[in-house]
Amino acid sequence: MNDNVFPLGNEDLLEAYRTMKTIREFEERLHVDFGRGEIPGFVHLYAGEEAAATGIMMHLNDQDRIASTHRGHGHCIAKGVDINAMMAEIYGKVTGACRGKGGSMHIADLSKGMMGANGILGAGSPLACGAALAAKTLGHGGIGMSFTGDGASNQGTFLESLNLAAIWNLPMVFVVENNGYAESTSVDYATAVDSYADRAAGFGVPGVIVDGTDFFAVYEAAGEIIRRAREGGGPSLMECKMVRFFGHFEGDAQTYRGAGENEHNRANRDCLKLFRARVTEADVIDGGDLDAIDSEVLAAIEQAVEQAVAAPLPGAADLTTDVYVRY
Amino acid sequence: MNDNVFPLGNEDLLEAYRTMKTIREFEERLHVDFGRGEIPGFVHLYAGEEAAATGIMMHLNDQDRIASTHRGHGHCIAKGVDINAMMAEIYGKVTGACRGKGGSMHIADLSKGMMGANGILGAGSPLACGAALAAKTLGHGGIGMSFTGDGASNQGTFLESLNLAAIWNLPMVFVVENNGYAESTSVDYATAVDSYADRAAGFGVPGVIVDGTDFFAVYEAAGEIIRRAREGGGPSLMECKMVRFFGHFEGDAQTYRGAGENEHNRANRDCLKLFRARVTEADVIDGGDLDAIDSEVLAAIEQAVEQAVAAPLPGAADLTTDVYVRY
Amino acid sequence: MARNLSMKDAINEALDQEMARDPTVIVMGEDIVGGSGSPGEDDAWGGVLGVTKGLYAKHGDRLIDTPLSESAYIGAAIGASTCGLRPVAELMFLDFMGVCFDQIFNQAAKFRYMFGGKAETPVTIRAMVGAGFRAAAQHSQMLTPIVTHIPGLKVVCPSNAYDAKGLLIQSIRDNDPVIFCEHKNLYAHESDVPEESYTVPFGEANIVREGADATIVAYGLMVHRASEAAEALAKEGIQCEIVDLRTLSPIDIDSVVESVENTGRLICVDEANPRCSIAADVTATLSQEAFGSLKAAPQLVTAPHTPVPFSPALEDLYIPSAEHIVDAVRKTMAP
Amino acid sequence: MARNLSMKDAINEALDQEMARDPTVIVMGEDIVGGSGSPGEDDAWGGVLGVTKGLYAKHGDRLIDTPLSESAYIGAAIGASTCGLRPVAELMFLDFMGVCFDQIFNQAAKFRYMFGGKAETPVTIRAMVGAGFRAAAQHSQMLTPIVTHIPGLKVVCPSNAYDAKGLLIQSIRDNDPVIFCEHKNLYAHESDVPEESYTVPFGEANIVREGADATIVAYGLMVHRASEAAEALAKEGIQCEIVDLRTLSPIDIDSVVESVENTGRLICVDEANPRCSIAADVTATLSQEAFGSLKAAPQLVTAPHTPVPFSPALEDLYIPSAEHIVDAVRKTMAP
Ligand SMILES: Cc1ncc(C[n+]2csc(CCOP(=O)(O)OP(=O)(O)O)c2C)c(N)n1
Ligand SMILES: Cc1ncc(C[n+]2csc(CCOP(=O)(O)OP(=O)(O)O)c2C)c(N)n1
Ligand SMILES: [Mg+2]
Ligand SMILES: [Mg+2]
Repeated sequence: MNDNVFPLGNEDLLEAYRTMKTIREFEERLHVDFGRGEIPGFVHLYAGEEAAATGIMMHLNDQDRIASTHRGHGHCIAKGVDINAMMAEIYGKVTGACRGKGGSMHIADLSKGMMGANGILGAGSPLACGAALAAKTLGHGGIGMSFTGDGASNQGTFLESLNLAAIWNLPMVFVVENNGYAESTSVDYATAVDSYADRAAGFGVPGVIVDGTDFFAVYEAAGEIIRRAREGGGPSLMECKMVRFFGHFEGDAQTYRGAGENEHNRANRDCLKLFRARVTEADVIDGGDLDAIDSEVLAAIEQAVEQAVAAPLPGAADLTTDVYVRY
Repeated sequence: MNDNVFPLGNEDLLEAYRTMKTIREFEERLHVDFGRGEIPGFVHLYAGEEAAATGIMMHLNDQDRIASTHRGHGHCIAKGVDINAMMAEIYGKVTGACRGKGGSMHIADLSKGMMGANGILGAGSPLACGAALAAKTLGHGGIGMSFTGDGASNQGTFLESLNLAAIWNLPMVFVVENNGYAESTSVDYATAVDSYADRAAGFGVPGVIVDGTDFFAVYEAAGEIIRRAREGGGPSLMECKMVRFFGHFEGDAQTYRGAGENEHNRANRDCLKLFRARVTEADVIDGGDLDAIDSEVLAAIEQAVEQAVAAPLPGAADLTTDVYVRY
Repeated sequence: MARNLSMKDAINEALDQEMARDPTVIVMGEDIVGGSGSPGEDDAWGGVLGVTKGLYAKHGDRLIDTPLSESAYIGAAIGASTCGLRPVAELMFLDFMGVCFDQIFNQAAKFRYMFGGKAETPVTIRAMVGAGFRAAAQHSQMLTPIVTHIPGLKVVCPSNAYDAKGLLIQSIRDNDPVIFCEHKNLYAHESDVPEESYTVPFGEANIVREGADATIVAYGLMVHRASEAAEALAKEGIQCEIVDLRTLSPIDIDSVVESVENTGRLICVDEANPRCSIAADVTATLSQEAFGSLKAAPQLVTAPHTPVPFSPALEDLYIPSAEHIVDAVRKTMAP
Repeated sequence: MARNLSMKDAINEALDQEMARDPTVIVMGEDIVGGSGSPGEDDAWGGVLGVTKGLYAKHGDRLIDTPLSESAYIGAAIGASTCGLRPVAELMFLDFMGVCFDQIFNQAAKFRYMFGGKAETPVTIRAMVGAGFRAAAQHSQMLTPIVTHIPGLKVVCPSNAYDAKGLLIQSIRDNDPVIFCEHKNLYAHESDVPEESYTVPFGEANIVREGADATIVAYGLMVHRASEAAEALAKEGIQCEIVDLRTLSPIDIDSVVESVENTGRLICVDEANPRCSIAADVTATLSQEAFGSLKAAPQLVTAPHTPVPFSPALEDLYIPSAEHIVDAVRKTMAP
């Protein structure tokens, strides 16, 4: 093995790989189980985008709060939400992270700083600004972070939030996950500019663009803007150019894609493959260690599914609880 | 008299002056009458900002549609709405432009392309995009135009509209009337950037900044972007830096202003004085002709007030009409 | 000629026929064409559930994909409607109205009144409503009471394909703003639908079943639950009359009054949450207008005062069921 | 010690005392300090009608002026409330909720349920409501029915200074999201208000007048119209009981039922538009729950199904008056 030339130690590299792999296998498994009719509702898979959630979230702690999107599984896993609770939630079980009331689009775990996936596009940005405001007011050093897709970044809520974070100098990071599509609509149709980073500049928020399939690029760029936010340097925007491997939601025939697009992405823009190549070719991590993680992850996912399947459904008494703290 | 060195003929210059003066005297009179308790409700005066409405609207015809703001009297007058109908409306009379149902904040005259003043900040921008879309679809060569203040330009509706107009390449003009304040809040507090024109660029909408107290600067800049919009060149934003002479609304003690600020503005940034000086000093227009307009305008306003005061109030039968075309 | 058509296809046909008939009709929304700017097929989606599929091929640029900016494009549709177009804007899920509600309730709804009768706003806003799709709290609501509350709006919610086609054509031709609510769990529901164009007028309820013992008022999916309940009760000899409101604003209260004058019993069924609901609205109006005819306390059958839960196990309990309705009818029959 | 205080001052005092008591209480809104970034006085406005005047001097940076971006700052208040703060966000006029409604009804209202009971959202949204200010269609609405419809929200609307103070303190301490509605035409209304801090609990109506002949249910400004009406009717020997709901969600239906059990007559007064209104809600619930006690058809007294007109001549006709209420009571007394 060579000396570690990366900005993370070996253990962190393995941890990063484990997180990315967990997200990937979680999603691949959901894809299969959804296809079998075992999962109800709208399910949006994060596969292909793992490097972004992982590279960013490695800089965060439980005080830091993120507001996620409809495509939230990756953010949850990277932020430390228990995959058993997630899986049970997606299966609609009472043992789920939200006791079966939220489902895929609403997984939250405030104890981990995960403020919730969100079915309303762009809604998370103001909420995360609130987290940033709370962090600033309470002085605990945490930050707020919101995720929006290339589509959601055209929502007024997101755009207003850029301005709010700028003028209040909030410890806030806006992550734009640009996977090229909002449902079937191309980012080239929905915007007249090349970059969301430039757009942010018009609000006084500095922006940076990174290759979201490159874990290391994400990790380094995120580290800098998160540090700046933490130190009182104000908000930033980070646009991650990335690809999603599956359809918009499960069931999408993806006829809006170019021929061979998915195959090309899987072959050339797979963040996991790229990561593995980088760390093994540099001879820092042994491929066998990664293989071992692969098996562990698969086993963990299998267990999560088994537990979810076996878990009880919520019952009639659960229907009307949890509306208010007290009414 | 010298040769006319201006981009408008003498008649147009006199017309421009008449429009600006009509707005000014309309507002000065409302200020007095409001103070006397004769006018109900919220009244936002446009005095000080006349050069913007006038310099822009001289390029428009009745096919062109504008969506105005809460501070709409100037836009109305410059767009050709009858001042008698406006005054009666503000007095809440059945002879008013909206039969007394709208009041100052909702004056509209679709036959003149005036889509309405608006009590909701930023709401006009999407509506004007709709007018631009209609013009484009029907191919009649008209344009859509929205006005927003420096405050309202932080609303999501306005920001989303920039993007919409850009990607649909609409014949649309966004006018930002930057008078330095949103109610009592300074533009320096509410934004972290110097210019709304830069912000527009982040959406692919070219922007230009003009001195909104300089009729000629407004007239020329507006002419160019309106021509471009009409010819299919897409939307633009024009930011007019300007001053309002009165409080935010009538009754505002203006304690947020710096000492002597109003006096300074009246002395040095009065668009009417500046216009008069320009055209008389160039020896193109005779001061006496302007004086004559002054008297005519005052007489017209006096008449409008007299008619408004004498006009009948709406009655019980009017309360429930005009909700639907047919119900 | 009538064929069996799903509500989804009936809506598609209504749009198609109106676009063919009137060049000022345009249709816009997120992914209603689908694939705009993308390298793949034209018309790749035709709407998130395929309702507008195929229209782009026939009507081209009058179908417009929008960016993810409901305030901007719903507002643009409203603005355009005051300028000579008849836009049909799709708000995908009515649950999304929170990001563009101002354009709907302070702009479209109020123009005519605020401008003293001098504006017409012939815009139709199509949106999916209702639960049962396992789409959870933000994609499953029945927000009809909120839009019905607003003066200036018209609110439509068909229960079947025939009504959907006729009511949508009426909505498009109507000169007032219409919120057209499509229950996502009725898209597949089929009924006989004439090929030719026709309208179903607003403010005329449909008596979908006659009966002398109790009046059940419902709309949308609940009409079918009411029918199941009536079927079950008929076996016991209790004959229910079912009034399908079809439009919630205007509302055909006369038909309800007439029915209650015969039956003396009223059960209002609403998939919405209970507070200030359509069920409450109808019950209150009837209690005031037909008090003398009521032989028993009117009954409300609604969703509980909770958001829509995700888990199918809970969602099935959330949506008013035929059993709930049967119970409510029984209550009105108790001595 | 109690002093005579206006509702405006009572609200100011409630904010002041809660900010002094609890460092996690922050107050934000447009111009609630006023003059931010401006060359003039600090605290130049203290809110558009001066309700928060003077608080900045006492509590400094915990009062935060916002840009004109309701979605962003109302959303931020909501987000912050899940992170250890107790924000009070001012939405100036409730009519503006259209630009930020999603944050209120899909976010704040639903977190707790969607997250399986694992979130608390102790945010208070203060906003002006109601007509009579000659502020026209977009600044005068009584949108209480819309927020009351939404599960997960609490809705408060005080009719006097005493209740305003106690209910606002309760709202701030409450762990659920509260929409606190301040009738702009009651700001100047005075009543006895204790200096010390106190709470008025939610879900407890106030019987502001006792009477055996008819029950008038009202809230906000309408409580005063109801009192005028009751005064007039008392002269004819008709004794009305007036139930001031104080909070619309939760709602104290038990008190209304109890009252109607005594009087047998119900008149619901609501400044809101009629469809799916609070008046309809209460009438429907009572018709179901207390049908046997009703001696006459319940009566609804509401604004008409129109936007709020500008002209004072029309606005005065729009707002339910004491005469309307008297007429409605008379209808319930007719043989
Ligand atoms: C306010 C709102 N509008 C529309 C939708 C429907 N919708 C869900 S996902 C989606 C596309 C999102 O695209 P993007 O933001 O790029 O995220 P991605 O799905 O690519 O991760 C749309 C239009 C929604 N959920 N919320
Ligand atoms: C959506 C909305 N938020 C807030 C208000 C209250 N309000 C009315 S005017 C105003 C300030 C407007 O400032 P600006 O846009 O700069 O226009 P100006 O008054 O300076 O012309 C505010 C906050 C409103 N009418 N609508
Ligand atoms: Mg995307
Ligand atoms: Mg301004």
